[in-house]
Parts: sequence; C-alpha cells; structure tokens
Amino acid sequence: MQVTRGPGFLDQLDAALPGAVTGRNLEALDPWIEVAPGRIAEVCHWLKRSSPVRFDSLECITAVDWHEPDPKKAAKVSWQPRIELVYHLWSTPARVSLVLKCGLPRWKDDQPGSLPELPSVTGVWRGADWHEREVYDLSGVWFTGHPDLRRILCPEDWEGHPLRKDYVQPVEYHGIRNR
Amino acid sequence: MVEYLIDRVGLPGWLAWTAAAALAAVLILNVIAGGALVFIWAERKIAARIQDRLGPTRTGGKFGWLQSLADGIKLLAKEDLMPDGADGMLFRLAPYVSFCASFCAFIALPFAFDFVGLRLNVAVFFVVAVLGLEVFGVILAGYASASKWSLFGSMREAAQVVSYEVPLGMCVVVPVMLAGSMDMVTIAEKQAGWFWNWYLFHDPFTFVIFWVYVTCAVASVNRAPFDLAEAESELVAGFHTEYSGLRWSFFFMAEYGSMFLVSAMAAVLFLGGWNGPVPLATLAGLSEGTGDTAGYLVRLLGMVNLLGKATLGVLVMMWIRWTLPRLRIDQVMTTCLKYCTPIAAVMFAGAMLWQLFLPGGLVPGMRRPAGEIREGWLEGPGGRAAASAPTGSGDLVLVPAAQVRP
Amino acid sequence: MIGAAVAVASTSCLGAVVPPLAVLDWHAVFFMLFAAAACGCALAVVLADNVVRMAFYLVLSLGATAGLFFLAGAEFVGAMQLMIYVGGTLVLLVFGVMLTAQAPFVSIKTSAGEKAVAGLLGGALLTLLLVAALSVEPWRRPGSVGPTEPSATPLGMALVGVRVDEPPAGSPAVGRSGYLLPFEIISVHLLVVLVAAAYLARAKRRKTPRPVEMVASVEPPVSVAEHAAIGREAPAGAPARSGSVLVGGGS
Amino acid sequence: MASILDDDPRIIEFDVRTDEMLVNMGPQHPSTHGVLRLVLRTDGEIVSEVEPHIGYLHRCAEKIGENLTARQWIPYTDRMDYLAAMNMNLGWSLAVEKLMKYEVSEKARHLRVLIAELGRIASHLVGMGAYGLDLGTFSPFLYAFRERERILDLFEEACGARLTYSYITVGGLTADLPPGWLQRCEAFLDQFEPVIKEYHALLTTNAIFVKRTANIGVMSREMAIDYGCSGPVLRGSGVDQDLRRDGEAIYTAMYDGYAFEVAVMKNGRYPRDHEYPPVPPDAVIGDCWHRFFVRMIEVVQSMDLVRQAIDRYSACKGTIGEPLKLTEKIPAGDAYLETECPKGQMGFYVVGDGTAIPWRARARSSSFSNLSVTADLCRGCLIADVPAIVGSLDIVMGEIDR
Repeated sequence: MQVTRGPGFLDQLDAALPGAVTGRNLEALDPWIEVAPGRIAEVCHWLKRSSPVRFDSLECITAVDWHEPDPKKAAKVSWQPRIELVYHLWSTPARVSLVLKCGLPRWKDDQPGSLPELPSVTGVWRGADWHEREVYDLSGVWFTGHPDLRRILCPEDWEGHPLRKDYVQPVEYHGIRNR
Repeated sequence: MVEYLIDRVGLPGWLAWTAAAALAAVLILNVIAGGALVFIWAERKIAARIQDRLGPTRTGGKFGWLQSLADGIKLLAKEDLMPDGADGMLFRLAPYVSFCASFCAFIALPFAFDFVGLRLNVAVFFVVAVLGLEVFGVILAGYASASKWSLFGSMREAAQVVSYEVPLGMCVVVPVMLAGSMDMVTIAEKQAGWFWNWYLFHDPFTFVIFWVYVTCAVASVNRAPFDLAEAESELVAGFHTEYSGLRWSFFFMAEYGSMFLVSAMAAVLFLGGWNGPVPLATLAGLSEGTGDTAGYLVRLLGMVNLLGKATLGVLVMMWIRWTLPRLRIDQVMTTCLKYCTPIAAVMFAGAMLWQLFLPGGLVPGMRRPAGEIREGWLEGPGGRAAASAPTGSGDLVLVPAAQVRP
Repeated sequence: MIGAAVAVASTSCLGAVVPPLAVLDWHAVFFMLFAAAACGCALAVVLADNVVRMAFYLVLSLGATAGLFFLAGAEFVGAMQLMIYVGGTLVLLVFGVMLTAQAPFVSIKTSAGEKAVAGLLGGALLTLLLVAALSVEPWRRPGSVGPTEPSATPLGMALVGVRVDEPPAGSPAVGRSGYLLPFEIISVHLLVVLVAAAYLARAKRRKTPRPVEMVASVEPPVSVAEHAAIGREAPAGAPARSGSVLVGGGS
Repeated sequence: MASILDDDPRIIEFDVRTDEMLVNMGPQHPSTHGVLRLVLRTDGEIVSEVEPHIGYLHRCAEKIGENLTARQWIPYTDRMDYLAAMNMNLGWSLAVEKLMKYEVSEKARHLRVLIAELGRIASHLVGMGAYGLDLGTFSPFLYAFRERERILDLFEEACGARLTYSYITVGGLTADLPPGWLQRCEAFLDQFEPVIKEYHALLTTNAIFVKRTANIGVMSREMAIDYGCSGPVLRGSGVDQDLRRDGEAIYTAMYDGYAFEVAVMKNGRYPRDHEYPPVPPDAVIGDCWHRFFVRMIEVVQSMDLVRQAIDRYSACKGTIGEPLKLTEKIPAGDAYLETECPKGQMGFYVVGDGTAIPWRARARSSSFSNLSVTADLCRGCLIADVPAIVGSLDIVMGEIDR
C-alpha cells in the first residue's frame, strides 16, 4: 500500500513546516515528495512524530548519482547533474510507504572532493545510522550530526566513493593490484 | 608378582621391583592411552550415528577402526606452532601437565580385586586430588598462549573446576562414609553380591547423589553441556585455540583419560566396582581372593565388568554431548552452587542418618553386614589400630564424643 | 614467598641421607628424586621473574613435597597437600594473576638488596630448622623410624573425637574427646573467613549504566522550534560512541 | 521513560572488577556466520560494549548492477542471501517488473510462490540448525541440512543449480518444472512434516536451549521498528507485519487466494499454537527464543503454502511464459519494492533511464538493518550471549555486505 491519503496529508506537512516540501509527484509508481535538503531531518521528525500517518520505520536511504562522465553523452541528457537522496519510509501501523527525495549538488560549493552535506536523520530513526554510513561510504554524502560517520563497507582508508559515476578505481591498495 | 620374580626367576630384589613396577606402569599407560584412541574412534562413530551420518568407514577396512591411529599420524606430521607472544616454556609444558595429572590418577584406580597400581588407603581422595591438577595444565595453556580466547577459556575452566570440586567431593564422601574407608578396593568389595548391594541402591539418598555425581563429573572433565573452557561457538576453541599437532592431542588424550577415570570412579563408588549385577563367580563357588588360576579368572571377569561399566559411562557422556546445547557460564555456576552443592549436602546428611538408623536397609537380610569386609589394615591380627580400637570389638565404629567424655 | 620457598626447600633437604649405591633402595632413590625436585623448583620459584612461572615452579615443588609425604606413608597428608595447595591455592593464585594481569605484577624483579635480605632471612630459617631437626634423636640414624601405618582412618577418627593415641592411665588427656574441639573451632573459623571474604569482595557497585532507550510512543511531542535543532547536533537518544557506555565507574 | 530498563534482568550486578579487555570476535570465528567482526569490550565475562564491523564480504554488487542489464544482475542477487537465493531472485525480478508494469502468467505466479516458499524453508532450516550450533549443540545442524539437501535436490532438478539458482527471473522463470517434480516435492513434505517434532524436542523445548534463549536479547517492538528490523526479528518482537499480506499490490497479488496466518504472537498466542509446543514461562516477547520460534512456525506455514501452490500450479494450464530478453530496455523512472524474504524485508530499488542498463540498482538488505541492533542488544550481556543474540537475528553476511 502506498500513501493515498492525498493532498490533505501533505497540506498538513506544508502547514507545519512551510517551505520544506519543494515538489511532489503522487502519480509515480512510488509517490514521492521532494524535500529541501537542509530540512530533511525536520520533515522526517514531523513524519515520524506528528503526522497523522506515523512513519515509524526508515527502510532505506539511497543515493543516486545523476552524472554522466562522458562529455558527449552529458550534452544530451535531460536531467540536471546532482546527487539525489531517496528515503523510503514505512508506517507500521498504517502499512503505507512514502518516498522522500532530496537533490544535492554533486560537490559542496562545486569544489570536487568536498562532499555535499545534509542533516542526519539518526535522531529520528536509530536505524538510519548504518544506512547513512553506507551512503557516505559508497556515494560520498556527508551527514551532519551523525554520531559516528565513517566508512562501513569499504576499508577505513579507502579512497573515493565507489557508487559515484565518475569514480576511478585506485590502481593499487596497500600493494594489492586492483586492475 | 615381585615374590614370583624373586623366588622363581631369581632376580635380585631391586631388579624384581623395577621389573614389576615397569610392567604395571606400561600396562596402565598403554591401556589408558589405547583406550583413549578407542574412545576417540567411538566418539566419532557415535556422533556420526546420532547425527544420521556414517562416520569413518574406510581407514583400516571395516568401520574405520584405524581412524584414530591415522589421526594420530596426521597430528604427528602437523607443524608445531607457537604464537609469537607465548611464554614458550609454559606453552610447551602445559599439555603434559594435564596429561600427567589425568593419567597419574589411574595409579590408585582398582580394575579388579587386587588389580591396582598402588593400593592407597586414601585412594578416593587421591584420585580426586590428582584429577584436580588437570586444571592446572589448562590454566597454564590458557595463560601461556597469549591469546584472549585462550585466557577466557582457562579462566572459565579454573572457576568451573574449582567450584565443582566442592559438590564432587561431597558426592564422593557418601560411599566413603558407607564403606567406612577411602580405599577404593574396600569400597568396591563392600558392594559385592547382587546388584541391590550397590551403593546406588543403598538408600534413596545415594540414588539421588549418584546423579549429582554424574553431573559434577561431567562438569569436572569439561564435557558438554559444561564444556565452556573450549566452547567453540563462543571462544573459538578456548584454552587450546593456539595448540596444534601433537601437543593438542595431549589435551585430547587427557580429556578422554579423565572421562574414563570419572566413569570408573562412578562404577567403583556407586555401581559395585568390578562386581557384576549377578554374583556369577560366587554362585559358581569361586572366589577372587585366591591366588590360583580360578581366582585370576574371576578377577579378570571383574575387570571386564568394571571396564564395561566405565565404558558405558563414557558412552553416556558422548550421548549427552551430541544431544544437548551448552550452558552459559553463570548457569554452570548456578548449577553447581545453587543446585548440586545443596542437594549433595542434604543427601550426604540423609545418607548419614540412614546409615545410623537403618543400617540394614528396609529389607532385612538383603544387605550383607557392614563389618564383613573391613579395611585391609584392620584384618591382620597384630594390627595396632585393631587392638586399640576403642570398642574393643576389632571394628572401628563411630563413637559419639558424648560417650567418651566422663 | 621467598621465605616460604626456602622453608620448603629446607624441609625437603631434611634427612636426605644418601645410601650406598650397592644396595639400591628404590625408596631412597625416589626420596632423593622428590627432594631434589622440591628443592630445585623451590629455588626456581625464588629466581624466576614471571609470576605465573613462579606459580608453576611452586606447583612442581609442592607436588614433589606431596610425593615425599607419600613416600613417608603419610598418604592422607600427601593427598591433602595435592588437593589444597596444588589444586586449590595455586589455581586460585594463577586465576587471580590472570584476572588482574597487568605488566608490573606479572613480572617481578627483585633488587640486590631484597635478595640479600631474603637470603639472610631464608638462611636463618634454614639453620633454625636444621638445628631443630638434628636435635631429634631418632632422626639421626637412617631407618630408625619404624614401618609406617595407614594414617587416614585414625586421623579421621581422632578428628571426630575418638582417642587413638592411647594416653597412659592417669594422664589428664584420658576421657577428653581427642581433637574434636580444635577441629570444630577451625571449621567455624574457616567458615567465618569465607563469609568475610565473600563480604569484602562485594564492593558496592551500581548497575551497569545504560543509555536511555528511545521509545517512540512515550516521547512527548516536540515543538517546531526543536525540530530545527534535530539533525544539527548529536541526537539525544542515540548512544554515545565511546567512554560513557563502559561498565562501572567505581563504587 | 527508561522504566523498562530499570528492572532489566539482563543487567547483572557484579562485584569483582577485572581488567577490561578488547576482544575481536571474528572475522574468523565459528559463530559469526561468515565474516562478521564484532569488537567486544569485556569485563571478565560481561560484555560492556559491542561494535560490529562489516564489509569483509563487500563485492560492489550495486556498482556491478549499474553496468549490467536488469536480467544480467540476477546472478548477483543470488550471491546476496545465498541461503535463500530464490527469494533474492524474486525480489529483484518483481522490482524490475514493477517498473516495467509487467505481469507474469498465472502459472508462473504459482510456481514462484511454490519456489519462494521452498526457499524460505531451506533458509529457515539453516537458520535453525546454525542457531543450535551457536548454542553448542551440533546434531540439529546436521538434521537441518539433511532436510535442506532434499530441497536443494528439488531445486537442482528444477534449474540445475544447488546454491545460486537464477531460476526466478524478470518476466517469469527460466524453465518449467520437470515431470514428476511435484510428486517428489510432496513426498518431501510428507517426510518432513513429522520431523519437525524432533526439532522442537531438541531445541525449542529443550531446557538448556530455553535457558540460553529465553529473556536474552529482548528487543521491544518500538526498538525493532526504530531500527528498521524486519522479518522474523520484527515478528518475534510482536509486530504483526508480513509483506506477503501487507506489502505492495504487485507482491501481495502473488499470494492472492492463498490462506496463511502471519506468524506473530497476538494476545499471548501464536496462530494455530495447539500444533506447537507451549511457550515456556521464561520467554518474553522479543527475546531470542521468540525470534527462533517464529522461524519454526514459518517453516510449517511455508509447507502449507507449498502444498497450496502445488494444487494451484497443477491446476493451471499452458506455459509459464517467456522471460524477458536479456537486453530488454527498461523505462525511465524508478521503482522500489520490498518482498518478504526469509531473513526479513528485502528491498530492491531500480532506477531506469530508458536503456537496458539500470541507472542505479540498489539492494536494501534486511540483515543489514537487523544486524545494526547488535550493539544495543548485546550491551551488558555475557560473552556466551553474543552468539546467541547474533544467531537469533539469523544474518547472512553476503546480504549485509553485498
């Protein structure tokens, strides 16, 4: 089941946190709302605590890197280069799901190498801890306010964030040839 | 046998003693070591059968009966590893400490009437004491391995074995009290006759305390469900995590030696020792006490009896091991201190009162009179203690202090 | 410990009479073997640096002493020695070392001054014991001690109040109940010691502090102003990573 | 607020302080189910802090997914939860089908139910047997494998593989069942049904087993939800949620017409609890025992579903249809679908850009979320409880590290 309560529910969110929701698509396969990156934690907190449908469980955080490394192809794409964070929420009592999307610049201040930032939602769902670490590790997004943001799947001294489209695999790691 | 060597063969005294001692030592050592190999094979087969497998089938032809030997050769060929940070001397010595302690205890274990390495009049106590030394090897191994898992294993072992010695000692004391002797030969002798003479069936208290003994014995030799020192799901392999090859196999041999020892102890203390359930020899008019061939044969039969009972005990331990999950360390200690010890204490008191008020048992005539076979040292007519026994009857009985005081 | 070791060594040396080799007496051979082991290991205890090794040597030394007891026919005392000292005391000692294993305690270095004082003390004790032992007339001749008898039963009897020493008529000991009273006193004393030890070991400690669990349903509603704060700082409900979750914190 | 903790029986008040020790449990350790590494801070036998370290089996599955077509990624999903690879295949296939708005034939639907439920039994058998192993009893493990072997035989007949099947695929299944398969499957079920009693005797009702698991690692329902736990771990805490009933339409449609009850304790009772041994008095909802018991119930439940699926499948005429071409283009857009896998809710997220290769392939692993509770659950327990708690979560490292 998905959120079908229509605009009423979203209007309440708009009323409680004006300006936080910047877009919505309720006709998509998974209806989603777009949230301003800086306010994601507030929105999540509202969704968990104050919303009529309490989204008490965070299922997944995904970062999608919209970037085409090949300049020829990049000229033809229809989307804006960005990192899109997708939060899949689930409400156990109501058994409905909700998708939040959040667009981030690929690099903070367009400085390659400095990670884009976004508030952490670990204060809302404790389960977000590992998910955020994974996103940081693989996609390179810095979650401010995360209690212990470090790599989780890759070794601590790994370089780069593998799920970035422009990721280049290191030639060697501690003397082990990779390619 | 010494007399035989001196008189018939004409060996000088010291050589005769040496030869006799060496023969006995070789016999005991080989029987136990060989027994350990057989038990290892049996454990593999039994575990396999319990788990719906076949176990070893090929080595040595049928039933894989040479598997233990093949294992031994494999272990010999293995590299002898020692961790970098280990205390070399203690690491190397630890297995032998365990092994020696376990095998030393067999000195005092009677296999049949007079078939005993050294007849000590404190045999029961000796065996318990020496068996307690086995833990020292384990502790040393755990400490010297320079591995945290080993350290955990040996700390558990130390705590567990030291604790379980308390109820174990209490259980052991009950047959000692009933027999009025710590000599295992005497204790077994006193249970001669039909199986209802066994201390297991002496009174309800001994029946209960036998099961306490079984629990404590399993715990004190570190078998499942009390095998916390080597708990593989928690501590990798516990105290022998860092051991390999032959050294490791010494721990193994010590474990099987101890298993056999506590089973044989149970047989002697509670299950009539070498006396079968039915006194076949006595019914046939034979006596084990005589020095002739018939006497030897009866003793041999007794030995088969005892070995059978001990083996049964070992098999039961294997059965338990492959059936039950492992307890947690606090539950092991709880079992010991909150259950085994109080039960053993109450049963001890109960057995004592029973012995005081119902020494003949409930069915008169079923039990042989208690004083029929006395401790060996009281039997001789010139025995000093016999002459000095306060009651003057030639039998030491408990005299309450109130009666002695004027 | 050094004093004890020297004392053990000296007792073991006591009466080590070397028999002529022609009459090889196994009893004497074993005696010498055990005595040498006891002395050698006692020395090793003194000279070793590592506490666990010391304990190990002490085990060997005490074990050898137990062997001496067995040779002397005091089987009960021998078994006691094994059970109490080797199986009990030393296991606990090593156990304690392992539980509190910290480098300065595991390795003990003795300074030259300490060695001198210990040597002096140990030597004095040894001399005293030797003099005392040699002053006993029957001990001066080998073989003068009669054949030993089993010791356990009379010992046990004596402890529960039976006189086995046959006091001569008229002696004040006649009619007294043997060693029952001392036995009982010692038992009660030991019980008191055990209870006291258990009491002392019970330092008053509070329960393991645990971070507060975040329970969604019972948390009070949060105002919008607080919303803004969430995510900008460390979340209140999440467990702190280091330090605070460690157990204990003194009594 | 912290009232449930004040009288928490797991917190042991202890007296003698010993040195703290940092111990590495894993990545090579018998009871960490693969290559999980737990760093324990211990005070004697008491664990004061646990920190799980994962990633030792990381194989960049998601990065690989961005370079393969949707159907080509199926073998990589096999290697996530390799103990229930069929269910992984199903999850990804359904997610892609959701994006493509594709509907499989009726016969394929029933065959998928049949295979997925058999996979669930196979996975729970390992979970159950390995849990016995974690608690120090070896035999149930081999009993469980004996039964699992028979399921693997069936799978082998159906698709040729015993561990990594790639059988269920986008658009259907790679092949129909061989003749006689259904009879052999029914024979297995008939043989298996009475055997479950043995497991209950050896584990569920065994006094030592109960002592080791009851009231250990208690997880409140709030905590379970907060951490995003799912599957038997969530239901063991008393949350009535099973995606086969509560999931998205495309997934629940698969189970249309099937009768089953969610294995969760409601009003102090499990469904059909007269068929199972009683809940021991020591067990509290949310502890290791309940997590284990839910799996045991689900095995029976799945057997029931398999029987129903056999009936429905054999009643269907026609073919199972044709799976999609390997290079079939997937539409632009994104779709996220969670399915009820044996270990929990496995979510797959696929983002298409109009080519055959997904722009992004994401796997939300149930074990990943379930494992993240470890640090909280193990605080203050004994060393021996750590394998008991981790084992009761029934994790597979292949799925966590991907």
